[in-house]
Amino acid sequence: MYELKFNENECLSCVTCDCLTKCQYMDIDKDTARTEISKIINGEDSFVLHNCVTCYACEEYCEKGNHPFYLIVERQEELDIPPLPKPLIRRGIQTGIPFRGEPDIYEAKEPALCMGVFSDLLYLIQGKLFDGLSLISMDPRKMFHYFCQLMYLHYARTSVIKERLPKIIETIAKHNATEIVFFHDECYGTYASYAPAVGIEVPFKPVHLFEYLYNRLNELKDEIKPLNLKVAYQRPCSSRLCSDKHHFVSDIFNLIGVENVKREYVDENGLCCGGTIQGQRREGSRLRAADVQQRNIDDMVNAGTEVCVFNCPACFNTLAALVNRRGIRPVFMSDLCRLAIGEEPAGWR
Amino acid sequence: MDVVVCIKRVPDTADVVEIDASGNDIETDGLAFKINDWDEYALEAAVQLTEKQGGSIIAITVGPKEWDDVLRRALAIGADRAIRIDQDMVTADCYAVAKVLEALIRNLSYDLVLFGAQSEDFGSAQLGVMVAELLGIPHASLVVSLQVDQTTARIKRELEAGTLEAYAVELPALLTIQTGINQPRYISMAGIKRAMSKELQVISLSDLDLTQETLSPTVMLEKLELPPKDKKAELISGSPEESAEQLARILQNSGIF
Amino acid sequence: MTLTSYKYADTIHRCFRCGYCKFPTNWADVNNCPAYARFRMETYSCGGRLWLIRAWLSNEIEWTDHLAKIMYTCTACKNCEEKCPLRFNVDIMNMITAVKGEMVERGLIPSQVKDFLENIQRQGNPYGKARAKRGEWTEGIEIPKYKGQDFLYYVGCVGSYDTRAQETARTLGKVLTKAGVSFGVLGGEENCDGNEVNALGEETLFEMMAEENVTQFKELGVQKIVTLSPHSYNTFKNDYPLHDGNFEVFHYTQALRDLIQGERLDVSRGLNTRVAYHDPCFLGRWNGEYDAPRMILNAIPGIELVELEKNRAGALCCGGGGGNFYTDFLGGSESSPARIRAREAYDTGANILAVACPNCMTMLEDAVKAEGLEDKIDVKDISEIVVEATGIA
Amino acid sequence: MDHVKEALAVIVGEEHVSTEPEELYIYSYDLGTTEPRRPDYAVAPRTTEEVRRIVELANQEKIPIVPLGGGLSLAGLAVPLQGGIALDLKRMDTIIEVSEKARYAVVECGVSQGQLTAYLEKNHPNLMHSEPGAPPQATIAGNVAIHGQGDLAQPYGFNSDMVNGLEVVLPTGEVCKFGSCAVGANWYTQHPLPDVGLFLGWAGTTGIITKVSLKLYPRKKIQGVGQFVVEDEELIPEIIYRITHTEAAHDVVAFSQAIPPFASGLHHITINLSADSEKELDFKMELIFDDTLGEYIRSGDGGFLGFNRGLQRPQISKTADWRKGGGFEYVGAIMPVETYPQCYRRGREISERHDIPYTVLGRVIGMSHAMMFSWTYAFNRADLETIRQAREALHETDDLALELGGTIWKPGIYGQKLVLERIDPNTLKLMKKVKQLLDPNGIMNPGNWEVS
Repeated sequence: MYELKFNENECLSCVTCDCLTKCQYMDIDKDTARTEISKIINGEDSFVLHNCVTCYACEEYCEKGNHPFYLIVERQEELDIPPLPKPLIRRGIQTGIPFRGEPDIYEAKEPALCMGVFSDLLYLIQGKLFDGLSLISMDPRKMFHYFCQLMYLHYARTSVIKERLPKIIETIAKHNATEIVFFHDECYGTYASYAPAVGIEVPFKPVHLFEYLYNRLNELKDEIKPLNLKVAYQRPCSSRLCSDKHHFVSDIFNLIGVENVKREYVDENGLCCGGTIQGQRREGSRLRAADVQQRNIDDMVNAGTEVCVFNCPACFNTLAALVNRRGIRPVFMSDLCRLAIGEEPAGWR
Repeated sequence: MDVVVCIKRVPDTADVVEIDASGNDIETDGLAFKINDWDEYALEAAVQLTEKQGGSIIAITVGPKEWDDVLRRALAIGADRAIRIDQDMVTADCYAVAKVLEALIRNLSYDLVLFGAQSEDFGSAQLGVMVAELLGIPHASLVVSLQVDQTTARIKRELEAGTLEAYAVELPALLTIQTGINQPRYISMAGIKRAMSKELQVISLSDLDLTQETLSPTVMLEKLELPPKDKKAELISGSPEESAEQLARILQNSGIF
Repeated sequence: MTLTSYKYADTIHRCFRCGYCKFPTNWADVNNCPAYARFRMETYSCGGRLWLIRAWLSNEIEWTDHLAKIMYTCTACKNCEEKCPLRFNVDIMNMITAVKGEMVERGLIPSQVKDFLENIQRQGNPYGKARAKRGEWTEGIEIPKYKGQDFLYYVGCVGSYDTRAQETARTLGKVLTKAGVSFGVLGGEENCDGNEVNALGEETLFEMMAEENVTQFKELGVQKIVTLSPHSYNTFKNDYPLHDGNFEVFHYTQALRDLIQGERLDVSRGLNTRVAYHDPCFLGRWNGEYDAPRMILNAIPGIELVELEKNRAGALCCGGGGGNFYTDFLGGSESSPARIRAREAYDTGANILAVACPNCMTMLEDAVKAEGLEDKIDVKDISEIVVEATGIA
Repeated sequence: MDHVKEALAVIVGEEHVSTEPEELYIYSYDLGTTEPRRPDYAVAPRTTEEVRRIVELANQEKIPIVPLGGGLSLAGLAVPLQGGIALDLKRMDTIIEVSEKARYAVVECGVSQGQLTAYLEKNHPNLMHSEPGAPPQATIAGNVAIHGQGDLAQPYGFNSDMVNGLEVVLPTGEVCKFGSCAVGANWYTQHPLPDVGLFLGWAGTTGIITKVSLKLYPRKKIQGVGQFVVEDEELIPEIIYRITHTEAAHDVVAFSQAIPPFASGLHHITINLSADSEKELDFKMELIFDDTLGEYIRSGDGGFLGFNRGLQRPQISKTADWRKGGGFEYVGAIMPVETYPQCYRRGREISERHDIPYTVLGRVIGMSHAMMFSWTYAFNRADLETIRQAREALHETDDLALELGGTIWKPGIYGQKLVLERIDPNTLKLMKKVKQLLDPNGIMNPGNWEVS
């Protein structure tokens, strides 16, 4: 069985305890943090395990590159402290079961792009930016064969991830691409961060979509017309697993001439879209999610945001309509980039 | 049931007819050519017969190389083989053509010879009957209905005003087929392509022991004329009732009724 | 062909006959299938057709003229594909065309369709008019023959032969000239594009035509084509590449849009009137071009563009597609789609019903007359509206 | 041409009567598992007068008439079991009147659900009718003729409870009006005249409904669906009881199905809400999802899946295309809400026994007064064996519905038999008298609700 590589001593000797003290959803001082962390390490109950909104952020806060969030999730499962009600957990787990036949395996040319479970969004992958990419997981009926499973971190079910992930990796690997761009950065996080953390081997090199976009844009530099829009970026939980790639957001923004508005909930302080929180088991979760969304969007509005840029389709589903109602245009990053090179983005309504 | 069908190639004049320099033929430049309408009905009749009771169909024509296309079409419609007598006889008279056809048909095995009732271009409606006489077999013209058993053809001929005559004709016989006897089927381009592989035999007059003399016409075509244009069209105006009345008057005065 | 050898044997039974195929986008009625609108029997709906196809191919029913007619009343307007909620919807048109093809093969087609195809075979146009007269529409105006100009202006059969559509063809010629576009026409050397032949199921004939046209275009060095008819546009754009004919194809509304936006065509003279625009199926549903014509109309000062209740992907077909502008299976009734459309246009209060397709033009103009609306609403081609707005005499 | 066809052609016009094999083929089929049966004529009238004359003719000739609307009952109610005239009423599609202030619509019998919805959206944005889950070509009249229900069933009951008045052509050819319209007043109420409700639920065996006045209801600016999911079916009746107690919900539906996998073994409750303001919406959301359902969330037994604005228009159930089959039929039964757990468990057994992915759904009617519970069985149109399986499953389910103390909605022939076997003998006698009185020649949709 795969084991989480977590350096307990390094963690216990940590002076900052950023993982908990920086948490935006629990107000924890350094001392409390230290005691709670040691409880968690020793497999004892801790309020952190009950109140965690599973936003992934502590993976980024931890400067030692240790894996506090992965640990929290493992403990939640061991101690049976599910963050969500049982039916939602079962529903989630069943969602990942493929049921429309086997995927068709073909040789993918380099570079390849894998849609994961977002084959329905294939229409976003158009135009010069994606020219010559060979696509993996294009059929919505087969997409769960390419499901990175990492979603189950919200469900306190690392066991499910560990059980299913190797088969998924095997399927993707069958397409024989050595470098694969991942449409969703949760997939990227899975192969760049989680798999190594629990010792699952990944036979291909994952590439972050934004890194790919950034490089393509540079190749197409002459075609870029600065957009001069005021944008806010909705940072998804999964990007906390690859904070080393987060800089591409502002790099791209600079390249295409949009202004990343000055606001409170940005970068390290980015707020969760609320999608997971609203369904959590804890008292008042629905209202809590509503409050987080309210603060998040107020913050965008106050900063004069014209366009809210999304990375994660899940965030998009939860927030697009809400920001829209506040006069902000929701758009996927790739569509924003297409706009910058004079194309008519598919999702730009 | 073996059937011989004689067919002709005619211009599809659509809406343009001009007389050429010679004055006794029409300007054929830029015209499309096609199988004579009546002959298509004859072929369809032959195909329906052989589809029911087996047998073979031979399509024949007299004309130059370009006439192969109508034979190809005949093959596509369902003829088993085709024969072209390589001789341009556009200016010849029916009798001469009849002699040539007779010379060929005589040596073929057949129960039935079918012609179109007439040709679209000259429309003399003589050829079939002449060939029958030369072959010395019974014939009927303007046939609009046809059933055949081993020995006899039960046919209906068209008379004036839609009245019909029913005959039993002993086989072998020659019939000239009137339109309306059937609904000729559409021949797909694929069908026409497939027919390219069927046998199309080309023979010369000498193969039939005929000489050019045979062809010397007894009737000569002197001149073609377009209908004179000077008759002016009269436009009837007014309410439906009024104009109907005027029209009736005109028809009466002109003795049409 | 039997059901087992039918290409769609494993999907055609999946039609539930739920009836979505009959609806416009907003479900306002069940009349957006032109043939169903005309006859109002389930057999004429797309679902009815699919069930009948299956019944015929599995010998549950015999072929009859009526069956053939039911198939050929389909105008290939694609409303059914647009509305069908099931995954196989992308194949519906092909399912029907394949069966038309089988009927063509067996010679089991209605006489009107037979005439259409034989006329094409002989004279290269559905009307059976003389091939030699194809160029006559250019008489009386200055319009250059194509010899290596930037654009081949392809007119098509309706524009070349139909008296009313000829006017449109000439008008567009004037507009292109006025805008200084380098273009030429083929006149008498032009051949039918074959779009309808294909839709009627005469695949082999279509292939021959496509190959001949592609060869001709290449010999003349054609690279860009602007078409009068969306039908030509559709087949050049989507079918000809399969016959090694890769040209840059524009429908003329796309060309005019670019000319206006590029300020090469000055429509500032404007036109004070109220216009309703009818989406042609082969521009709209078949090729997703809904905006170019609207952009043109919106660019003309004074024009108030109103939408027909059924528009864009939900537009009602004029009933002329799939050869029906000639075979006329849907004509002769106040429930003929063209007449329904004419009434819908009148209801918008528009003075002009704008079309962008010669087939729609002839269908709808006749319909407007049949409805006795000729002095209430004019049917005009967008090129004719543009001419007025530019003030070309 | 046979003289009946001629006579029909005189009435409706040549083009609207057919004896061609193609029309007879299509009109012989229901979309479900019922064996096809050829009609002798397919006829599409345009007016009540034409319908009246057709009925007169049918009486003289003793020919059955089978009225057909959208043809979506799936239970074979419009299959001409004894041949005769398949009467396609969809040409009678005029929306005659909508009264904004008295909230009703008068429509001809061929008006489809989609047509009325679109018409109201365009012309009366503050009004809606109770639209069934059927595809939009289902007709208003067909739906009330079989006691259908729609997405306002929870607050307001069956669609046939929303009838304000009817125009009916009797089997003997007289045209009758019922409700306030009968005394020449507007079509605004069915009551208080002496009740002669002999047509609703009779599936066209007692006459042909040609006009319906249907009640309309307020349509609020914001519409949306919230979803709640539980694992234990035993909780459903109580949850539904509590939700209906709030009087804040529109449609309330609980479903469970084998495909797609996420839904398997779980019970999703969809709750339609509507509000005219954000304030009203927040209030209703809090009332239902926090105050009423909060305790299930805290105990971990129930989960809130979120709320989506906008209502999904009814779609043809994708069930139809599972196993790429293109077909399904369901038993719908009107059941006590507390039977939900057994309905689910027993229904699932039946499906699994016949090797069909299970699909069950309960739509609440009234304030938990009842639910329409449906057991759906997919089949492959191209595979007769799967059709046979589905038919078996359907029959077993008809038995089950009655066994569990429910009654079958729009039953097919098999279900009708079961009901008639159990029905109060005196009621049966009355039904027989009614049928004989109204339809002496037995021409109306014979084979259905036959009281022998």
